[in-house]
Amino acid sequence: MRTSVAKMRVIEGNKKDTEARAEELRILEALLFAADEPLDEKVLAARLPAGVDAHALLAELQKEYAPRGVNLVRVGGKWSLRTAADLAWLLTREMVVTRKLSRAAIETLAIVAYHQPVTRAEIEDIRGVTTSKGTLDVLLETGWIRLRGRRKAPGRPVTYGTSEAFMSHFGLDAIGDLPGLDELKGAGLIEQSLPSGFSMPVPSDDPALRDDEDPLEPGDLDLGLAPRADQTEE
Amino acid sequence: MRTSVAKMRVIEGNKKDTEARAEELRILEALLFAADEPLDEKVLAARLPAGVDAHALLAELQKEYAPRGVNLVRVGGKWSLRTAADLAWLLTREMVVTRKLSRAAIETLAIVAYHQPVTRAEIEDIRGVTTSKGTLDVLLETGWIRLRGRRKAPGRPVTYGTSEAFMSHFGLDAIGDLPGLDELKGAGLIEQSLPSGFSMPVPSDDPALRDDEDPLEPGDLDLGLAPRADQTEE
Amino acid sequence: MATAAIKRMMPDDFQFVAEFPERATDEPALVIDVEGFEGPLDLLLMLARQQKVDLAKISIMALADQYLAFIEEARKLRLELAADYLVMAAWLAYLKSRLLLPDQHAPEGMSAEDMATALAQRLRRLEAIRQFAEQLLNRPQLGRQVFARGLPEPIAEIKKPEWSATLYDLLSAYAGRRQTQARSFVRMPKRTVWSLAEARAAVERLIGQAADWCALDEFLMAYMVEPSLATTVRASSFAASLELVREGRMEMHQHAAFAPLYVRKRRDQGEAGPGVELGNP
Repeated sequence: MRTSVAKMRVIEGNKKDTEARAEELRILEALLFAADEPLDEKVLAARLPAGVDAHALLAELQKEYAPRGVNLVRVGGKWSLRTAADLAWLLTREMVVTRKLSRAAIETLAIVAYHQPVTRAEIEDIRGVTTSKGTLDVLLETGWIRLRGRRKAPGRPVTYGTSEAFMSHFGLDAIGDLPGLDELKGAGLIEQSLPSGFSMPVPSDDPALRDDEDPLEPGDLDLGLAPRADQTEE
Repeated sequence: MRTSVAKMRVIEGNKKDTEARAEELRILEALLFAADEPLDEKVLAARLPAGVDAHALLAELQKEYAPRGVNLVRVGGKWSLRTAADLAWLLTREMVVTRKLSRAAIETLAIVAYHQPVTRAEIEDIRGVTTSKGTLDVLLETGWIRLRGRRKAPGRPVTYGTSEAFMSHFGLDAIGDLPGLDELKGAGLIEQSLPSGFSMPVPSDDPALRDDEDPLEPGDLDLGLAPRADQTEE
Repeated sequence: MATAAIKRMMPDDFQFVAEFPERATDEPALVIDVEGFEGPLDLLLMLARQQKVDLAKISIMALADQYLAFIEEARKLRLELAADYLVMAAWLAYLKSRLLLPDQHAPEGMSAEDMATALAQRLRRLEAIRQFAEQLLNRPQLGRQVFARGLPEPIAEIKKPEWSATLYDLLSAYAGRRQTQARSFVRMPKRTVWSLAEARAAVERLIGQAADWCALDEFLMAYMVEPSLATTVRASSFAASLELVREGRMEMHQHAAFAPLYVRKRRDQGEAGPGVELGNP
């Protein structure tokens, strides 16, 4: 009889301990939730019943929150509840902003379309102006042009071509559907009186590399396609 | 053999379900933790995988949080995490001392809550005393009451109602949750001295105007709701 | 005595008692601050509470008496009463008189009982609203008893550009640019001018290979395949030839104006003199 009473007392004691523990965790939780800055262990301890090991309690709360959508983290030696890092995407909203391409970019894009595979120097030659790195970057960002390879020529310049996204954006079935000189003249986009010798290439976006092209090297794509840090602001 | 494989499949399926469920709860949790205002069920559902029953999930999360230091509550039909009310003693030390409302303001607020949409004359009728302009201004400043419209009656008096901020501040889910509302209704004390055709015995904060309300005119809002110059600092 | 009468009207459990400061003063007029009441209805409600009955069963007659007595006391104390307290007093006196007299005819359509009931109803409504206002304020309030997240993490907006361009933009840009370039190409002449240096090199080569007089034009033919180049080739080579003659390294010869020019390397160093001879060799 005595033992059983003793046992009961122990059980009751444990129960009380568990309850007290739960209450202490509740207090920690509420404090951390409502605080508008990370909290010091000392500050937290001051709010807990005397004699409670704040450090151990925090560790327990941290463990409890670890698998959840919100985690208890230490920042600068203080404690704070934060959204789980893997859920950061939830806290961003993507806004689609329609932007117009600059005139330089459109011209460059057209030149890439008609003259591909084409190098930056060749684009500059056709446009008669230097093409800024930014213009090609923007076009790469649109996904409409792509790096094809490298020209077998001094300096081994990168060659550009159009992508499938280009075709689908501009509603082209084949690159050959781009109008030729006569059609452009017919549409009034080019005047009839042009110097003789003016010619337009027949565009081709055959993915197979030409004889004067080398394949890209592994690093090339990283260099050209990774969005630049300063670009997101644009 | 076949049965055991089938069984295993079921178990695996359940496991997947449980995992998915846990992840959905994490997402809800993260969103609610990060938000600085109560969130709509629709907004939450939009962030969850398609086809997830947000309502059921919220109920589950609410149950999970019920014994904790932070609770999931519904305010004004939206969801918000709040510290548990019984831990007020713990947190009030940190509370920002807000200006105490005058008795006149508290009474006026209650009348607006229980009798909305209500005009100033009706408030005065219930209180048996003229309501100073200042009292309504103070309440508009708290953001708890708002101008709703104009009563279709001689003089076209402005009608007042409570706002979402009111619901959120007092932790009410719907206007029907106002304490004692049923008692008031039962005693027939809620009726307003309205033209008989317009009698509406129940308060409503439905933003849709009632039949006896006209919309506000552009100038009305400037007068009542625009933050005053000295208020922006608060 | 007047003070006692007023105090009698305010039982100890009256909740607004606390709002009337206990002033250590013998000025009786200040014991009751009528301003402390929120108008005559508030005062009536306080008086009605003293009846300690359900407001629905309240005796309006008794209430009217109490109110009128209160006003009387206040007047004795020369308290300044707001007009609406007096209006209420007049109305209650009128109501009382009508309640006392059997209602033979209702002049305004509303019987005295109706008026009394309406007043009781108003009192109940005010009482109720006060009670519930208190309950409302006793709810846990945000920022007082319950708290929202102290460190909300705002949702960041990431702008994702969607580029717009039409096929027309593309074609007109291309056509426009190519056209301008083509034009500027012609104007900035690919005007292949045969430089003097080029011409001189060519002429030197010519006299180097040729053993005797040879016609300059014939030799230059090779450089004049392009008709547009004829003039510049002829002019430059003529200028270069003159220079070579002046240097004494070449001889030139033309038998008549506009006749073909003949050139040869100067052979005899001793035979100085003008390198250009006119007439037949």
